[in-house]
This record gives sequence, structure tokens and C-alpha cells, in this order.
Amino acid sequence: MKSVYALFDTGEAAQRAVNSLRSAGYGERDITVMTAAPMEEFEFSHIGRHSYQWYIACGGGLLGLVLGTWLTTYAETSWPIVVGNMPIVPWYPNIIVIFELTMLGAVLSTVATLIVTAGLGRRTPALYDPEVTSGAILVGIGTPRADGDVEQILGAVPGARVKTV
Amino acid sequence: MIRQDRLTRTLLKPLERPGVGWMLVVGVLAVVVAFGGFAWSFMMWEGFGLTGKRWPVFWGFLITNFVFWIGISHAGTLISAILRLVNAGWRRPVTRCAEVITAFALMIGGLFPLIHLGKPWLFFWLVPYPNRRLLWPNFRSPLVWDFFAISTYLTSSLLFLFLPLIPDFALIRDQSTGLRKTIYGTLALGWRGTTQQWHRLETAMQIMAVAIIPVAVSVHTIVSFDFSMAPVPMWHSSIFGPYFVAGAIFSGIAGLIIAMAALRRVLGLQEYLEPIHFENLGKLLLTMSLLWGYFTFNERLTAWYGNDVAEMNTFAATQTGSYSPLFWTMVTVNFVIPVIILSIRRFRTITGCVIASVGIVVGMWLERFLIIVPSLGHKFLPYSWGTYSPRPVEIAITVATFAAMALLYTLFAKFVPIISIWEMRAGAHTQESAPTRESVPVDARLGESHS
Amino acid sequence: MAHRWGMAVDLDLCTGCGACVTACHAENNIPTVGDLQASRGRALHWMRVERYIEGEFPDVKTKYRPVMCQQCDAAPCEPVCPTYASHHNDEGLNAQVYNRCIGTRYCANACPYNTRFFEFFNSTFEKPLHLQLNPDVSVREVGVMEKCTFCVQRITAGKDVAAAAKREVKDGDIVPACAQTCPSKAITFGDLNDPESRVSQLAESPRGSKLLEDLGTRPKVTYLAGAEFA
Amino acid sequence: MDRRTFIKLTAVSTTATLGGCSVPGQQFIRFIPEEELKPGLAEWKPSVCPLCSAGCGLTVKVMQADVEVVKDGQHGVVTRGVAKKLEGHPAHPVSQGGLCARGQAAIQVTYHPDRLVQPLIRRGNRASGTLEPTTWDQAITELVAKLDALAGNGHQAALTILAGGRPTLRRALFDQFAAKFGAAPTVVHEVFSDDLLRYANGKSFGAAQLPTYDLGNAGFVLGFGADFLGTWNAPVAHAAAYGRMRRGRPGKRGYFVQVEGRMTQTGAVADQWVPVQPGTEGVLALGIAHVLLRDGLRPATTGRAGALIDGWASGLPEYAPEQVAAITGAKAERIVKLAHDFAGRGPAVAIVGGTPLAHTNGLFTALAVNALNELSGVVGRSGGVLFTPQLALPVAARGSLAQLVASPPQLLIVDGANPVFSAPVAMKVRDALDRIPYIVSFTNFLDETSALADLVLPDHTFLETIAEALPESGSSSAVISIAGPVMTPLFETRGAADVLIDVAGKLKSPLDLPWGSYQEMARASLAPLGDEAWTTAQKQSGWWGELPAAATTRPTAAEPKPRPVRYAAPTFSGDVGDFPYHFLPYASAALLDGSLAHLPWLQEMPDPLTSAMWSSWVEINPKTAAQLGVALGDVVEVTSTAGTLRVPAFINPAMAPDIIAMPVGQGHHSYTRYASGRGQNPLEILAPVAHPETGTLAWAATRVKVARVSDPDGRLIMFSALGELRENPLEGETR
Repeated sequence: MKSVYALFDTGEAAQRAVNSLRSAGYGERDITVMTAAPMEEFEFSHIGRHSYQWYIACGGGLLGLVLGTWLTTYAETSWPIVVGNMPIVPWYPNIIVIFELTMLGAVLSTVATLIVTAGLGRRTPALYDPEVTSGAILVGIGTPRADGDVEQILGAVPGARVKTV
Repeated sequence: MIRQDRLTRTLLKPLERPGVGWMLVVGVLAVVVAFGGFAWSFMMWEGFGLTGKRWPVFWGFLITNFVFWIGISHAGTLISAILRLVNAGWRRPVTRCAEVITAFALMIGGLFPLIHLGKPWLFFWLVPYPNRRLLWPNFRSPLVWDFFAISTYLTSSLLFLFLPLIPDFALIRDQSTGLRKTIYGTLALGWRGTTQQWHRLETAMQIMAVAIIPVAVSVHTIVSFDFSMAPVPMWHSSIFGPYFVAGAIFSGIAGLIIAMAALRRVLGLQEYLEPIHFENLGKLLLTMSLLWGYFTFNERLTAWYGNDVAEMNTFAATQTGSYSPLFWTMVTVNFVIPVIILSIRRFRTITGCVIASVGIVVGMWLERFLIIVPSLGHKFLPYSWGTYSPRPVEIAITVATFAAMALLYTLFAKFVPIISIWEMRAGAHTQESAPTRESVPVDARLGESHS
Repeated sequence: MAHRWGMAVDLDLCTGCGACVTACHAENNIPTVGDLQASRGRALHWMRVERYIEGEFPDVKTKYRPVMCQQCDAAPCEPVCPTYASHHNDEGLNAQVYNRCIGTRYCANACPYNTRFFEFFNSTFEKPLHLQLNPDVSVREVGVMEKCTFCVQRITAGKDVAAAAKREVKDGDIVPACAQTCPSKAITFGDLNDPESRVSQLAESPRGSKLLEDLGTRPKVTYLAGAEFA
Repeated sequence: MDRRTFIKLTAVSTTATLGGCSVPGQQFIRFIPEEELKPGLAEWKPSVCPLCSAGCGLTVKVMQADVEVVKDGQHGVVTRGVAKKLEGHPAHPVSQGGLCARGQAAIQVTYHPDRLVQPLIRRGNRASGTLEPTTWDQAITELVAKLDALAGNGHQAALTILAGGRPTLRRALFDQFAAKFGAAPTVVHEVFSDDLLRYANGKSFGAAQLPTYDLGNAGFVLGFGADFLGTWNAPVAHAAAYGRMRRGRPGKRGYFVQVEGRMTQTGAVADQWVPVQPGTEGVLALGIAHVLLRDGLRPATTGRAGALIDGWASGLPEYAPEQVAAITGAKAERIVKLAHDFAGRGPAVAIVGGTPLAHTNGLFTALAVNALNELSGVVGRSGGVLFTPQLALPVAARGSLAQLVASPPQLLIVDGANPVFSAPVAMKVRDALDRIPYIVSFTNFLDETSALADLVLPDHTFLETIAEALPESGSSSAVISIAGPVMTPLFETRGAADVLIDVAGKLKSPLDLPWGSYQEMARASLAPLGDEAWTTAQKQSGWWGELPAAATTRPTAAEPKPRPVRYAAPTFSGDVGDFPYHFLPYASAALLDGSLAHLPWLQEMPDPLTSAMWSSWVEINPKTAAQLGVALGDVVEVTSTAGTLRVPAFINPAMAPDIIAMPVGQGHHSYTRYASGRGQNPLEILAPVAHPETGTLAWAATRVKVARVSDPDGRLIMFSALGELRENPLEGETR
């Protein structure tokens, strides 16, 4: 089954296209909108806004914290050597290492999440048009329904350049 | 068909086939860097004695450079992170050139703990892994803290630089053909610009920004610990953490201004790097200059008023003694001149900012030198006092690092748009923000400051 | 019971002759660096005799003070070492493991007494000077820190001898090179854990004080004050 | 080679070659060791320090090592015992288990990279000719020929032996040789000679030798310029005694006052440091004596020492505190206080030596201090002045360097002296040597004098042959320091004494020396001490104890009509107007008179007061320096009537403003890689002023002027780099 999409030059047109697709019964999941830059002032840009990134980052941080705590205590106790009259497991110095690893955990988990949830690093899906990056706004349906009138709906919007892949 | 708007055209122009001038610059810089590398190898071959280090001043130029470059690295990521969080609209053209500085300055600075080793070929003994006898490095040593801090900071800075590059890589991918297309295509990681991707990216950047600010602060604090942990006159002080961080940001911004001015001139980005950016950075620089003056005053006053014997000896050496010329130069170029130039609107021009910045870069280098050397030379037992002057290898290596910075920057600007195209676009959209049928909740936007 | 080696230096006996300095060179394979390197501050004197002259002619007072590694109990040089090359051994010595040292020179900066020295070059011993080298002491390679060890090789030897003779180490069995050569016997070495040892008693002396005591480094070298306590 | 060696050699070489085949380039002969060796275990053997006259007993740590040797023309390696470390012999009465910095470095004499390893003979004349290696046979034949030539035409007296100052049996042996050959009186040369003091002690006490001070039992020590803890007489013995004086007697701490113009290493540890005008020390001594007599603190004496002082019987009327203060510059009340301490804290001993005796009125000073000691009642008593009984040896006539210069001999044999370096250039020793047709030198190193020699005979070092010395002082009992060889010689060297005996036998008319070897001679010398003496000595680095009366030197009788001396102001070369400063050369703590400048450990040992290494310098009082505009390290020009030197300056507050002091020791032209061409030699500008009585050099009788030349040229190398003198430099300064 082919994907159908249309390119628009203005946000308004794109918005109109999205709205008519919605009224035709297509839901958030089916509609794909691509822009060269975030266009927060248009409603369509809110599609797929919800995510758990913040929580995952915190989780990553927590992981780093545990790791750091274990690493320092383990390393120091595994071969206890006295220096400068300090305890074998000195908390103040360890906190520094623990802190760094915590932050590292948070950062790495964030990036990982991004790559996974944004579907980066995979083969580019069929539904795409190089014009997007140079300013055109793409509105399309990955998998139209059998009674596919998507071409008409999109074509109805003035200034739409409808394509199928 | 691909339409290229003006923005894209100007920002992608530098990526075109290099000219003779560019080749020449790169060539010269490469030679200088190579010479520095040679100096280092020679030093390893002959022995560390080729440096000017001596009993009791065992740290000198090399560690000065270390602190200096780590300081410079605080320009980019930290600044851009802060600006992202407060959503300063004027940040858009600035952030990337800033973040690049961080990446490279860290790479260079991080090299010095290796260069300065008596046995550099054993540098990996600093890395936290157990040796053949299952002995780990000593986590109580600030040098090991350095390892953790710097590696964390470098990792996050590189990612922080890379993430916003993805969409621009995608742009280049779509506008180029052949090998170039494949290369940038790979870098673009299959970016399509769907609304989801934009949201993920924006959020990720937000989180990174939040995480990176404390890391950056910790990095230079820990660098300051290298000194303040040791019972050495004028080192063993609790003000060093904030003092170093402030100094770092200070020198960082100065470095950034110089870089931006250069880019503006060389790549003809006048219309994107506008006077307003320098104006704003200038204000920031002024603040930092005042902050620096405040910290320096605190540090000097407490030493002077406390009147500890050993500290006073170091104090005198810098205030009136043999180091005083350097000291007063530092005060002039770090405080007097910048405050005069930057606090008077008429002078806060691009030229003004650059002049101030150059002085500050020099001054901050001096500051690090004056923190390290006089103290070591004036420890508690006067019989064991000593002085230090650099020898050719150290100077060669020092010069080479500046060349390396310029070189890396030039190369980067050749292969990557130095101003984030998509962020400029996003900015543009918000300026002409058109009325839409659906009312957009305020929180729905990345609340731009429409100033 | 574990030993805790300590030293006492009687400043009232020190004549500043420098015998300890040369003896230290002879015992510990310390190279002479030559005039050029000496002028660049690379002379290696684990033991030095500090000289201070106060006042103006004719009312001048001079004092000598031999300074070697103070073998601090809370040594600033130890924790800063990333590789544990500088650490505290179970007899209270600040041990320096030459082949763990990668030459950050941080310990030397942290040492308030400036008693740590650095091998800036591979040390050379012009033949046949090499025949004098003490086989019980390793010759340090370029890029490592070194310092007074309280003649740890003599300590080990002394303990071996005692063990061979099936007895405890007696006070005076072990004498570092500096103490042995000192013509006026200003230097006393011994076990601070043995309350009967001369060094323990001298450590208690009212004339006794530690160098830079208030830094909290807890040195194991006691300095016995000179004339003013006559 | 004998059969055994041959078998050994072949056996070893084959195995070595086999081993070598597997590892190419590893082919070398490993000789079979000739000695019993305990791998890794140290053996301690007695020896005697050769570096100064003190004659300290040593114990030498010997361990095995691989030594590169040449045997029967074959290069190879042999494992043998070599000396590793020198320590003072605990039983020896002079060293008492201690050893000075110089003694510690003595081992480097043996292992010195520039040691002479085979005889050198001159081809061509001195100006253009060179010294070239030769064999011992040739060398000895040459020497024999030269001596025979002299003897042939009856010019025996045209042979002179020039020797260093150390009293040894070897010296006695050389004397015997000279006597038997009929040579001119042997010339003994030391730049810092104590002959004047010996002479004075002869007059005052009947013992013409250096005194031994029983500091250990003294309550009050009054030093007159003598650096007795540093470089003078027997420093190690003195230091040991000083230790006992300070802390050896629970509850009693001896008091020490030093009188001098420039603070010596010894003066630095004094409880009181009393500077006086140079050359007036004797006056101060008599000033104290005056007060002692006036206030009846000590009973008046009528001994022979006092009899030599003008006005002694009448209570020294000319030396009342006020007059003394006027002359010496010390405050009158201080003199009185000193006198009272002197009497009150007794037993009180006065020590004189070094600079005070190097003025033209040195004899007066020495006699004055001797008289003070007599008055103190400590001569020959515990806590006072003792004289170490001396082993009686055949008396030999002595010539002076001046005579030698005046009438150079035909043949000169140099043994342990280096006058080209260690005599004032103005004495023109060099020219004299140039006029000597043939010079033979027994030495380990090619020093300035040996460089002029026509035949250089490399000696064993003290570790490779019998080491011995006849300590003149430092012990209350008689001492003969002697010990057998510690290790087999490293090179093709030969003991000078044995060579001389060999030569004596080879002459056309052989000299009937009573012994076949140095060892026999040594044994014979100890014979009068009983049969055990030799074996005991071998075990413990010397013999000490009660000398049989027959073997002891006799004290000289007092002159029937002594001519009393009175103070005469010292005279100087160069008048005050043109040359405002006293020039004070002194023996360097590390290098002594320069004879030790070739030992790297001593070159790099920081000087006790300046912390200088590898350098020479002049010391200037801060006030003077300020007047001259001289700062630390600046190069200054020091000019005397005899010449000019350019030296870096060290600013030293512990000396009088009118004194310019400079250590002797550096400035060698030829003395191994470590000393050659380094620093300046103050003797080059020293006026050759001699003591009228003894003809010895009055080295403090030169005046100089000083001018700043340039900024520091980096030649003053200091361990304490900033030259900081004060423990708290900011003390007393406002913030």
C-alpha cells in the first residue's frame, strides 16, 4: 500500500490539510507532519508531543549514582591502602566521583532515549521528501485506508502538491 | 526541485570547495601544531628536564595551559545551556560556535595532564581500571577527579554539540549528491523532521542543558581542587571553586567573542552575527569582569588581612615582588580595561568587545600562571624557595595549543554550518508568527522572548 | 608490635657540616646532576641543612636545621597521588613506589617541607663511579619522584639480622646513613612505638618540637631546640 | 701467565664463547674471582681517610660487583669485592664513629672517571710536548736513570721532594729516601699551614704540634677564629667532643663563644659571636687575662707560656678592658663579662687557629691565647689543651717553598702537593717549576703541578693499598691510623712508597733502605709498640694507647731567656686608602684548600652558609654591598696589589663591613672534568706575605678594593635559589 503526502509552502495550508484529514477520521497516529524547523505556533506541531524523556533521564542519573557509589567503595575496599591518614572509604572525595557518574548517567540515557524514541539511526522510511529540509511542510498518511480518498482531501487544500510513494 | 533560501545559501557557502587562502591558513596552523608535537616528543625522548620545572616549582606552563584551556571550554556549552534554558532569543546564531569552542578547548586542555607527566607513556594509569594486581587508581586524588569530571564534561559537550547538528546534517544531505550525500546522510541518522522528532530533540536538549550546567560548574571547581586540596600558601582556600568557575566563564566568553568576530569577518556572517549579539555578550563579559574583580579582591584581602606568614610571602611576591609586573598587567587587562570599555555603551561595539576579550584571554592565562608558580616558589621554608622560567619546549607546546584551537575551528567551520540553520528558521517563524485558526496555548510554544 | 620509625634532630648539636648530605648521596645512589642542571634547580638533596641568618652585624645569629622527609603521619603528599606511588606503609613511613610513579609531581607540590625531588633526566654515573652504587637501593629512572626513605634498606636489613638471630630489633640496631655519619651525633633514629628507645624519649623532651607543626601533618621527626633552652 | 690462570682463562673463555654463540655480541671473558665472596652480603673492612691531616679511622662496606679489568692484556669482567660506602670507625679515637662530608666523598677518589690508570711520560718539552702513556718498566727505568745521573756527578742535593701536609709513615719513608740519597731538605707545602701555631706551641708548651682540645669536659670554650668544627685541625674529633660538651653531660651544657671577623661554620653555632678587628684577637685574649688577674678570678701563673708575654708578671697593664676595647672594637663591659664567664663556667679553654694566625702578628696572637690557656689552668688537664703523644720517627730537615722557588733543584719529586694551584701566584711557583729540568709526580689525578711533570706515576688510592696516617691531634692517647688494602687495585697503578723502594734498589749505588716494601716499613714503624700492635691495628683501623717512653717524641725545653712579645698591629699588603677591605680567603667547607675540588659529591654539596654548589663567590657585608651597589650574584672585580679577580658576590650579614671573604677551592685549570675551569682561585690575588718567624704564608695580610662589574652571569649556583637568609623575610616589615 502506498503512502500519500502533500507538500505545502505555508503553515496555514498545512494546518488546513491536517484539520481536513482529522475530520476525515484520521487520528494523531496516522497523520505525519514534517517541517524544516519546529513550528510551535501551529497546532499540527503538537502531534506526538507527549514523552517520558524526563523520567528516563532521572532513571539514568539514579543508575549512575548507584554505579559511582559501588565503584568507589569497591575499588577502595578491594585493596585498602592508607594515604594521608584518611579512612579507607572517604565520603567527601567519593561524592565527587559519584556526582560525575550520576550526571553522565543522565546525559547518556537522554541521548539513548532520543535515538530510540525519535527513530533515529534507522533506514529512512519511504514517507519523506527532500524538499522538507529546505522549507516545505509535508503532511501525509503512512498507510491510507482502503477507501483511500487521501489524495482528494489533501488536494482540496489550495497550494498542495500531492504525491504518492 | 530544491529551493534554497538566502539563509541556507549563506550558511552553507563556507562548506563549498576550499580556496587558496583557506588552504594556506590551515597549512600554517598545521605546521605550528606539528612543531608543538615535535617539541613534546623531543621532551619525552630527552627527559622532562627540558622544561623549566625545578625544585620546588614542579608545575609551570603546562599546568597553566591545562587550567586555561579547561577555562576557555566554559564558554560554549555552559553559556549556550544557560541561554537555552532562559530562552534568550538572541542565542540562536551564537550557540553552535560556542559549543564548538567547548569541544575543542576540552580536547586540548585535557591533553595537558598527559603532557606534563614525567612518564607520559603511562598516562593510562590515571584511568579508573584495576591493574594487573587489581589495584585501582586512588579516588582520593584530585587528578583522578579531574579524569572523571573532564571525561563526563567532554562526552556531554560533544553530544550537546552533535544533537542540534542532526537536522542541519539532514538539510545538507538533501541538498547534496554523491559521497557527500552519503556522509552527511549517515551523520543525519535518517532525520525527517517529523513533529515527534522535533519534540524529542527539543526535550533532549532541555534535559542536556539542565544536566550540563552543574557538570560544567563541577569541572572547573575540581580543577581548582587540584590546587586548593594541597597545603600550599594561597592555594589552600575555599574561594578557589567559585573563583575558578567565574574565571573560566569569563575567559570563555572572551574566547567566544573573538571566535565570533573572526567568523563574522571571514565567513561574511554580518547579517546573522549582529552587533546586538556582541552587545549582549559584552554585557555578560562586563558582569563576569566585575565578578572576577570581586573574587580576586576577596582572595587578596583575606590573605592580606589574615597575615599568615607563608601566605604573606606569596602575597608579597605577587603584589610587590618579582611577579608584580605580571600581576598588575593581569589586573589591568582583566578588570580595568574591560570595565572601562564595556560599561560605556559607545565603546561596547564589536571592536570594543574584541579588544577587551583579547586582553582578558591574556589576563586569564596570566592569572592561572600567577596562581600556580609564586605559591610553589614561596612555600613554608624560605631556604627552599625557588623561581621558575619557561624553556623552549614549554613555549613551543603552548603556542601550538593556540594554533591547534584555530586549526580545529577552521576545519570544523569548513565541514559544518557554524550557525544552526534550523534554529535560525525556528526563530524566523516565531518572528512572523502568523495567526492560526486554532488558538495556540501559550505553554504550547517554546515561549519565545519576542524582544 | 609494629614498628613506628621516627627521628630526632638535636639542633644544639648540629654544626652544619653537611656530612649527612653527602652520606645520603653515598647511601642512596643519589646522582650528582652537574653544574648546569644544578643551576636549573635539579640538584637532588634528600637531606639538606637549612641555614638561617637573623639580625645585622655585629649582632647576627645563625642557625642550622637539617631537613629531610618528615615521614608525616598525616602526609599531604600521599592522598594526592593518583597511582598510590606515594602511600603510608604499616611502619608509618611515607613509602614511594618508584615503578608506580608516573611523575605528576603533585606530591612534591603538596609537601610543605619541599623534601621531594624529581628525576628530570635518567641519572648517569660515569664509569667507574658506578662501582660505588649501593646494590640495596634502586637507581631511579627519569620521571619519578624520590625522597628520603629513612634508609628503608637499612631498616629491612636490620630486621633481617634480628630475625636471623631470633630476637627483636634492639634500639640502635638500625641507623640511617645521616645519623651514622653525623660527627656530633645530632641525629637519633629509632622506634617510636618502643617507649624505651632514645628517640621516643627525645620526642618527649621539653626542647622538642615538630617542623610546621600547626599544618597538622604530624611529622615523625622531632627537632630539639638549641641554645635558648640551655 | 702461570699455569692455573691459563687453565682458568681457557675454561672460562670457552664457556663464555659457547654462551656467546647463542647471544651474539655477548662474547667477553669472565675471569674467575680471586677472592672469597658472599653474594649480596656486605663485609666491613677497616681503612683510613686520606683527605686531610686528621687521619680518621674508617670502616668500609665491601660488596661484590662486576669490575671491568684488563688481565694479561685480556679485557674482561671479574666479580670482586669493591668498596661501597665509608663510615667512621666506631672504635677509632679520632673519628669516633663519625665522618665528615669530605670523608664520605673520599670513596670517589678511587672510582673517579678521570683517575690516572697508567704511567705518563712527557714527549718533547713542557711547552709543546705531551704526556703519553707508558709502561711501569719504562717509567721506573727513566726515573732511575735521572737519579743515577744526579748521583753520577755528585749532585744528590739537586734532588728535592715536594710533599703535602699530611703526617704519614709514607712521608717518613720519603724522608728516609731523601736522607739516604742525600737530597735537599724535603719541602712540605700546605696553603693553610699551621706551622706558626706549632712553632708557638713549641715555645709555650714545649710541644711543637697542633693541640687536642678536650671539649667534651670543657665548661667554657672561647674560640679565636678557628673553624674547628668545619675545616681546621681534626673537625670530626672536635665535633664529637663538641657534642658531649653541649649535651653529653646531663644538667651541664658547655658554653661556647667565638671571636672572629667573619662568621665561620663553627662560629655560627656559638652562643655568643664576638666580632673584633682582624688581627687583634690576641689583644682580646690578653684583655680577658688582664681582667682574670685584676679581679683575682684566676691565680696568677708563672709558666713558660706567660713568660713569653710582655707585662704578664705585672698583670698585663697595657691590656685593660678600655684599651683592649679601643683596639679590638669589642665593648669593654663585654670583655669583662667574657672574663667572668671564662672563670665562672670553667674548665675554660681557648682555641686559636686559622685566620687570626694568618696575620703578620700571628705569633703574638698564638702566644697570647696560649698564655690565656695557661692562666686558665687547663693545659694538659681534662677539659683543656692536650697534646697527643707522637710516635718518634727519624727527624728530617724541612725546606720551604720560598727556598725552592729561589733556587730550583735539578730533579723534583712531587708527592701529594699541588703548589701551582695552592700557593699565591705571586710566589711564582710555576716559573720555578719551569726552570726545573725534570719533575716526577706521584699522584692519582693530573692536577696543575702534575701537568707540568715529565713523569707522572699513578698511585694506588687509599682503598687499594695500606692506608695510614699519624694523627697529630684529636685524641688524648697516641694514635697511629693504619689499615691494610680494602680492595684489589682497579687499574695498572702502583703504590708510590713501593715504587720509591723499588727505585732505591735499582739505583747504580742502591740505597740501603731497611725494608723491602711499604708494608714492611709500616710494620717496622709499629714494632716499638709491641708485637701485637700490627695485628691489632689491622683489625681496628689503627693502633692507639700508651706509647712506650722510648717511642715518644720528647718535649722541647723552654728557652732560658725568652724574648717576651707585645702587640704590634698587623701589617698588610696594600694601604687602606687604595685597598679599603681586608681580603680573607678561607678553606671551603667542601673542597678544603682545593685538593678535593675533583669530587662531584663535594662540588654539589651546598656550602653550609651560602648554599652554593659548583661555584666560587666573594662574601660582602650588606652595608658594603649597598655602598658598592652590589646585589646577590652580581659580578664584582676584586683587586689587590697582586692581581684581579672577577667573581659573583654573595651578600653575607655575618661578617664585618670591612672584610671581603672568599673560599679557596675552585679556580682549577687542570684537575679532572669536575674542577677544571670552574670558578676563581683567591690565591691568584694573594700577596706573598710571610711570617717572619716561620716563613709560612700570612694569607690574611692582603687588602683589596672591590668594584661592581655586571649583573649576575649565572655562575653563582645556589641550592637555596633565591638566597633567602632569614627564616621570616617579612619580619618587622609593614604589610
